[in-house]
Amino acid sequence: MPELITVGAAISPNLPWSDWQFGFWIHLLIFGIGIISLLLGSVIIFIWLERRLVGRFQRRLGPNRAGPLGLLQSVADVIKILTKEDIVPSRADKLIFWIAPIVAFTPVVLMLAVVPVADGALLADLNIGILFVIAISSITALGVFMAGWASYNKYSILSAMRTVAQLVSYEMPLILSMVGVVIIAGSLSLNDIVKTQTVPFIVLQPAGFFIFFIASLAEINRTPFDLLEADSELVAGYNIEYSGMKFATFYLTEYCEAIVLSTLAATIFLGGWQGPWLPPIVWLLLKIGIVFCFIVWIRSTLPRLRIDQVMGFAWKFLLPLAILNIFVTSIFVALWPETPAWLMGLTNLAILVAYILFWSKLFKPGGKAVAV
Amino acid sequence: MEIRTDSTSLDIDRHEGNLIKELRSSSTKPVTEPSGWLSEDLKRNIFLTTVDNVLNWGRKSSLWTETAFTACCTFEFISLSSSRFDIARFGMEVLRSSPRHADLIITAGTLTWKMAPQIKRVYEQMAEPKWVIAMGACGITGGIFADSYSVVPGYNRILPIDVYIPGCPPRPEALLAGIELLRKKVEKRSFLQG
Amino acid sequence: MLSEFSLIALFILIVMGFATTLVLIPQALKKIGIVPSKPSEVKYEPYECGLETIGETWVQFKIRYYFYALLLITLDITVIFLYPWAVELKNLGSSSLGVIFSFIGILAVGYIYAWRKGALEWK
Amino acid sequence: MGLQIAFWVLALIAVGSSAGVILQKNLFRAALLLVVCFLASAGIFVTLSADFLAAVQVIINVGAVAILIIMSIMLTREVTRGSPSNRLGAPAFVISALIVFILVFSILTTAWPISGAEPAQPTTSVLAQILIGDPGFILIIQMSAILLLSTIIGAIVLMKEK
Repeated sequence: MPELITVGAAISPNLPWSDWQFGFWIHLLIFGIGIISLLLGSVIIFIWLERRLVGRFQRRLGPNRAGPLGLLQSVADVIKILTKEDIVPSRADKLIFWIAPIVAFTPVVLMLAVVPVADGALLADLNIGILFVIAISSITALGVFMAGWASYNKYSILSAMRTVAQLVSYEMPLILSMVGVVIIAGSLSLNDIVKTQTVPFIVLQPAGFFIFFIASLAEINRTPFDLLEADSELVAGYNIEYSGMKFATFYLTEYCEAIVLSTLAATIFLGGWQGPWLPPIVWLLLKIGIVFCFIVWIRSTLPRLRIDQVMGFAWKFLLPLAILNIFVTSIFVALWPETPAWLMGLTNLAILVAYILFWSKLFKPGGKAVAV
Repeated sequence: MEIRTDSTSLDIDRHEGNLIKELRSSSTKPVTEPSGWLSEDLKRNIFLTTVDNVLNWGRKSSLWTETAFTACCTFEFISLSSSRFDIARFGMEVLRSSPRHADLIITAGTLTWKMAPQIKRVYEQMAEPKWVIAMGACGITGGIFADSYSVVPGYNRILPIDVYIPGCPPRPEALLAGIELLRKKVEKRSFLQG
Repeated sequence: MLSEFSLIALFILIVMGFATTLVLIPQALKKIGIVPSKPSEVKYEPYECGLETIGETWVQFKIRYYFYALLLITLDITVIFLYPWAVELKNLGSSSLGVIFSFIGILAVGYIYAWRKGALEWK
Repeated sequence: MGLQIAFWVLALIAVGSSAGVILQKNLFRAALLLVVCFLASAGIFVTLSADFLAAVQVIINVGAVAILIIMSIMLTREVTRGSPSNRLGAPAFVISALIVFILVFSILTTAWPISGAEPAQPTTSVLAQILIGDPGFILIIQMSAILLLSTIIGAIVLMKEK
């Protein structure tokens, strides 16, 4: 794999449009197939990792019968689910029912197209990298909604409405949390952002990372924001009526989203492929793994929130904090361009802590019960 | 399929009553388990191919359970899925609430005629291939309530059962043994046989 | 730039092709008989916890969802102004701070109004 | 060459899907076709070297406006049936044909000035310089802020009415 990456990096820099040639197609093939296979491989490993880790967190063993250490557990799941009966409800909007998994899956993979695995080694180094990611991620809500609507099931449509409301609410903090990074880096291209990180941005922007991480947890519907599949209220979420491979595609999409958002967190805030001694791609994968394990840790620790708490958290807590973060960062960069990194980071951290303390006084646990 | 638009709750109650009556009159005899219909001769002649082995390995290693539990035997299942007995070792900790995703329905506990149409419907809406475990005395014969007017005398009146686990309630170890039996059964299925 | 976007466009096609194949594999396997298919009328009805569905599913939903979508549009447009500014902040200098801060300040009036009116509560 | 292919494919998708929006009876499907139309027009922006505008098109129109439209479809009662037919079909056809004629006529007769300059590479920084730099469009930015403020307040009032 490293050889392939270097080949890609050698071919990559600034292809001219007229070069409809060999290099172009090789680049497309290496990175296109590379991204998809790496993603699917890591989904299989990470599903196993999550189930083992959650087991450990709950003082259990986790899957260990299928293959050595249970490593083949996800393979068994794939085989089983591939040979499950395919059900399309008779009242469903059949065309949309069929298209929905594809619409949900495609944008998630597309987001990886702008993530560098080494200096200049990426599918397409767009000038608008971060905006591209934001734009593509806003399409995922459509896939979810199509699935929920087309199923002709009251629970699935309710779940889809809720999911879209949640995605819509957390999209704003997510987008705004990255503005601070863009201000410091002065570029939207993810390759440039990684290259400017001599100090990882998590040190300069702890508040930004905090917002980004929480908002992305909500965007991928992970615990504590997994309201869409709150089985005590909504059966199984927007994919109730999906069985077999179509359901598996949604399941795959959920895990791909988790991995993609770990990747983005690693790339934007943790220094991406940068690191000593090891080859760049190993560093990137390592950082993705760490972020993913963190997500699993949160999943096995926190209980699920209520819908009004989820929405209130986005609009009343994260959004003002994101705006505050932009204010502080922009004042630093515009007025004192030579600020030392530690001062900037410390100020940011102090604001984050003060804000959390202030807000925790404002909100009381419990509160009123609400209807759906 | 037609959509009902009952206007009053009385209509809904009447419809439900009719359903239960119908189900009750139509299920006086136990349903036989599907492979029981096969002749002895055919059973002996089934041989498994590599494809079968792979498929059955996949199916037995990831039996996802439908969360349709009717009564108190559920607590033994909860105990089985938590840390001491840890059903997750077999890849079974994935509990799905939708029958479209599930492979296995563990009928834990007493089933009343009022609940019977729902359980039957859940079973019918599960995607093939699917298995059923009858858990506990009530699940097998109705247990101490067998003579009651309101209790279904055994799940096998409405569903084809694959494995019976006796006990009142069965201990988690017994349930584990039953799951082992089911895994052995899954292993022997040939897709040519259907 | 265009060659980069042509790569993206082709990549979209690859991924969509991949996803379509994923979804269509069971249809092929059904032909061989590996994927079972036992249609019945009950199976194709909506699953509502074992009960029959009553009434239409595609009905009116409440206006609250619409409100959040409206809010999203206004904030998205704010972002459109924020991102170019963020990229160029180092060259634009401190004079641009006032422009953007007053821009956000005007919107903050609406935000505070929404908060005070209880529009941000989920009811 | 590749640019030509891309343009024609995207243009055909855009025209086809927007025709579908009008002809489709099912409101939800019509909204999805509108999304396809938005995406195709974003693609056309890309072929014109306006990458920032393309991203904006996707973020605003697909990410927000399409969601808004779908949410407003959820407010209607007859999703699958669409609007009932009425007698205004013929006049509407005449008027739209007239508009198409005017549009095509004006497009064909205008002498379009074509810039010989290379398209600016990172479009975002140029845009920022023009918008916020010296002299900039500061008043217009503040006015758009007030427009957005009125949208927020309008949304609140709309919800309070219910």
